[in-house]
Amino acid sequence: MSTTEASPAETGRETFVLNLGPQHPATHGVLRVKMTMDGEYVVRAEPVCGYIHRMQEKMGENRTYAQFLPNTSRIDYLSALTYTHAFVGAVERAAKLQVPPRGEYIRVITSELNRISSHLVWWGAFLLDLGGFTPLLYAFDDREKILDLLEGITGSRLTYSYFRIGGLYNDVDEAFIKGTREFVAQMRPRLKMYRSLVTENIILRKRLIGIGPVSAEMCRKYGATGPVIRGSGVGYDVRKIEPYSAYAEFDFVAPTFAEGDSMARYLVRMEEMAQSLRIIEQGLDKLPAGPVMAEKVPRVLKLPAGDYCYAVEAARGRFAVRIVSDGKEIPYRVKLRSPSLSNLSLFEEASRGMLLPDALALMGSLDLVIPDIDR
Amino acid sequence: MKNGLKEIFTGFNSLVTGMRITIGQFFKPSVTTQYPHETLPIPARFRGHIELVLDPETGKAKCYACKLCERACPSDCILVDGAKLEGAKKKSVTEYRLDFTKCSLCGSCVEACRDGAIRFSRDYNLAGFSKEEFIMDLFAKLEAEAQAAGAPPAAPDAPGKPEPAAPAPTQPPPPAAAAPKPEPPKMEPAKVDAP
Amino acid sequence: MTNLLHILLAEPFRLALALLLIMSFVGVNAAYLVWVERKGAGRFQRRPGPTEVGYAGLLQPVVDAFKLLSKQLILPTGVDATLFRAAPLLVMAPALIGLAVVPFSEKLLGRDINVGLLLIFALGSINVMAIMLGGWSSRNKYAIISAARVVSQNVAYEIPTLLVVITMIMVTGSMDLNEIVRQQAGGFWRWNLFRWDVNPLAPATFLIFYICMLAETNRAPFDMAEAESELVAGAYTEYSGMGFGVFFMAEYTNILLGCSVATVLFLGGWQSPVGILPGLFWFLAKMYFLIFSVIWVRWTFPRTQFYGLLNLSWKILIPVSLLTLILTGAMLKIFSV
Amino acid sequence: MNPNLPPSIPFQPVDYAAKGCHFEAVVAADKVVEAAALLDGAGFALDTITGVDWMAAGQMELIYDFFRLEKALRVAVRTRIPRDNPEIATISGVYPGANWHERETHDFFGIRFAGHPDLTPFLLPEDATYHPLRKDFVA
Repeated sequence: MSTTEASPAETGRETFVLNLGPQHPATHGVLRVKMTMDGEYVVRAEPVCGYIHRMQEKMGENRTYAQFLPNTSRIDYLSALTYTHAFVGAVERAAKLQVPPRGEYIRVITSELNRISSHLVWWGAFLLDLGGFTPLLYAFDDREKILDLLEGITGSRLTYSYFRIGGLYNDVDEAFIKGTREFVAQMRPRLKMYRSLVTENIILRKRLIGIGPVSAEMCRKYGATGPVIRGSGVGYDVRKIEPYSAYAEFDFVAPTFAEGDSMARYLVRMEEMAQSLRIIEQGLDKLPAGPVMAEKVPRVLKLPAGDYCYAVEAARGRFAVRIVSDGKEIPYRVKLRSPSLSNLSLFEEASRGMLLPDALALMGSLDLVIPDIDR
Repeated sequence: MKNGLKEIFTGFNSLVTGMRITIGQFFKPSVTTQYPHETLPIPARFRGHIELVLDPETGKAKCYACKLCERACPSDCILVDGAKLEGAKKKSVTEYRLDFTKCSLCGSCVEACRDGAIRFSRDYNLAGFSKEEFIMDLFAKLEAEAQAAGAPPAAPDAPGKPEPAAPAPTQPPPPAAAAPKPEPPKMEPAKVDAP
Repeated sequence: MTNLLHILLAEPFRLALALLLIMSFVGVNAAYLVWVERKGAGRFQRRPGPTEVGYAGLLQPVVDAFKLLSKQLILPTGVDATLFRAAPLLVMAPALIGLAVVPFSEKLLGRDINVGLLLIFALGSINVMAIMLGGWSSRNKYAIISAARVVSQNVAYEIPTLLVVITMIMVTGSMDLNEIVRQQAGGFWRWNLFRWDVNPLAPATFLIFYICMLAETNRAPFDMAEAESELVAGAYTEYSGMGFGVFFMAEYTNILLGCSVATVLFLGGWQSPVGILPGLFWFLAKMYFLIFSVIWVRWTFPRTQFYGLLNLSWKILIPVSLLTLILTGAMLKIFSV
Repeated sequence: MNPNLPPSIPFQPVDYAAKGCHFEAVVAADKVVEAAALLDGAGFALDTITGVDWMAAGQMELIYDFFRLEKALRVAVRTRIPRDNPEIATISGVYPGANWHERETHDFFGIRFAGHPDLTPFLLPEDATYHPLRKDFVA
């Protein structure tokens, strides 16, 4: 924090403040980073958040559980389904609702599709940070296929609101299943292509290997999760550690790389896409028949007083919802624990002393979604 | 030294591979759709803004102003009013306003509706010059549609008659060129008693 | 009539005419290279690129030029007005002068001087200083960082470029561009690119020259100076309208010049590899192929870090180019004496 | 009692399936830093800090969530402080990641974290003087 900041008087060097954002190409949204620079070296980088704060938690206290549901798609708009999953999971846990297996399987399949689409956006945007424009459009081409699939079943391309308390908005159709199988078949060679085009590229490797090291200990202290901590050698994945929904029935690995540098985080996400494809394939193979909605979901839902947590592995890490209920129709308190906030909070410490382009590469490798931080 | 040379070789090779991939893509057809010259099909479950459904038997709105949608709406953007007409068993809708400026297209209203009296429209080219244009009088719109469709008489011979005004949500969309979007009806700013 | 032509083709009219032609060529060229770049980028990214203005967007450069011309030239508060205004001109001028000595065909060249190569590389460095001035005078932090980067980048590529050029001068024994081209007559195996007999590492020499040219023209993957994801637009951040437009034109003109020099030095200039079609055609074909490859490179790779370029330069390019220099010297000594 | 938990904190098991948490401890407000330090020593990561305004009881509740990285073990440390003078010691010295969570809680509830390095508004506008998640907050 401020104590470690080297003052110009100590070093005999003059610093200046460089404002990155709130409107800056590297911040992907309205994040502002107040950078104290010594030439191109970052002396201190202080993220300033809140530019698109919407007080989602207060909105949660003003509407019924079902009415809050659309909001959950709008926190991290890139992995909307996983966020909805956490919220409906918490409510179902409190209301003791049992989602039918088909519903859970479809939740897993769509969440994983969503994870791939989120990682694709990250991949493209990250490469954009690093000055490569073309991968972004290749990624969007593939993501478009996912959005088409999800739009086909949910009716929306980004803010899906597909999960319902007790199940799903509606069942998937044959077109979705067929389309998803086709997508999985198409995506595998694309991932290979991405690897030869970008991952193995010497320029990219030189820019990422050894840059922005984040230790496992730092992740723990800051509560960083998701690909950030898995890139630091800790295999923490909510899907594995606290299996929710139907994840326990799937065979996949949570890819872990020990280096802790930007390349490790990059590789984690690339490998995760391949793993998500595996999960989707298994899900489609094993998709049980039956209803997608739990029976006897009360029209007016009142949760018993108490507090209930539910955590999921969103594309950016652990997303947890804590609902405090006082037995009424509307929640007393909804706490949203966003992964991006914790992941970004280590940026100040991790970026100290880095060169500006490397610091931006580090920031890109954290995969920030600003609405998720600001909520 | 050996490692350095190896790195130079693999590095150079990776660059050549990259360029081979992009030139491969160069000669493939483009994947984009040239909107607005061409449009993509709208999926059957597309969630647009809502609209009232015409009852083909009566030529009137199916909605009987039960206000379930109004209550389900998380953003308070629906205003429904109804009155009991003489001799009718149920109420019928007399006013249905959607404040689209607040609507988040979540679809809770359609889900709440028990009788399929509202559905998602297939309008997506929504643009306007003022906020008031987006306070939609859906009831007036439905009346206008019914008028345009020639105010169908309560046709006894029409069990299989296709819906005249708008395609049913499950049908594929009309070809883009064939159906220029009708001018949205002029609407007065609604007196929505929003908080 | 012939008298008039003689007068017109005599100095200094010839030079004035040449500059006029070059300026119009460069203007049109820059405008349409933007179009090619956008179309090319589109194709690399599987999209059509500009399509709306004119057939296949062919009028897009015209519209863009009008837009840039109609914009206000904003002079931000606190800038050094003289330097700020001079920078775009200083960027543009050396490239234009350099093109005056480039032989587009055997006869079609502004001025046939015997130190053409020296002229181009002597003036080439001005363009770096001009970008630095632009960035420095802008009174903008991004621009100043960019100005510093341009200079540090210069340290990286200038030395290998000159080493390579010296090698080529040793191979050809001339600094006259037209003479260099004349020596490469008689089929593509006679190009300097394939002169194994005097320079066993000739293709590597070409590659080094190509990489340095990319760095010199601030093109991706060496566009750290304008690094749009870090420095917004680098040294050009504060420029508006045609001030920005001139920087843009200068970038393309520099690419044009760089590719021309590469064509002359390595690819036999206007010499036809197969003996048909006029020299001008072959020169332009080779040059535009090189320009296309520059675009191709840009839309394939991410940006390097500036220490990446310095590492590349000092650890690979300079040793290799020194090696070629020594090898070439030795070969010349052994075989041609 | 779970052997992974520091014994000096009064942890009670919670039904995970029903609540989503394994252990919970209610501690006095002045014991929170100590509890955080013990949990830090035991290898827990900080999840989040949740404030709850119990207006009727005249109290503010703070829930500190922690989790283990290598196995399913989530614990919560709860404490209550008076609503009219909400002040508690910061744990940002133990967990630097708590810095932002505490700033956020300060924004929303007006809880002062004594010893916090920088309690300026985090998500709210920089001149904000209101605390929107207090139950008596009127927009």
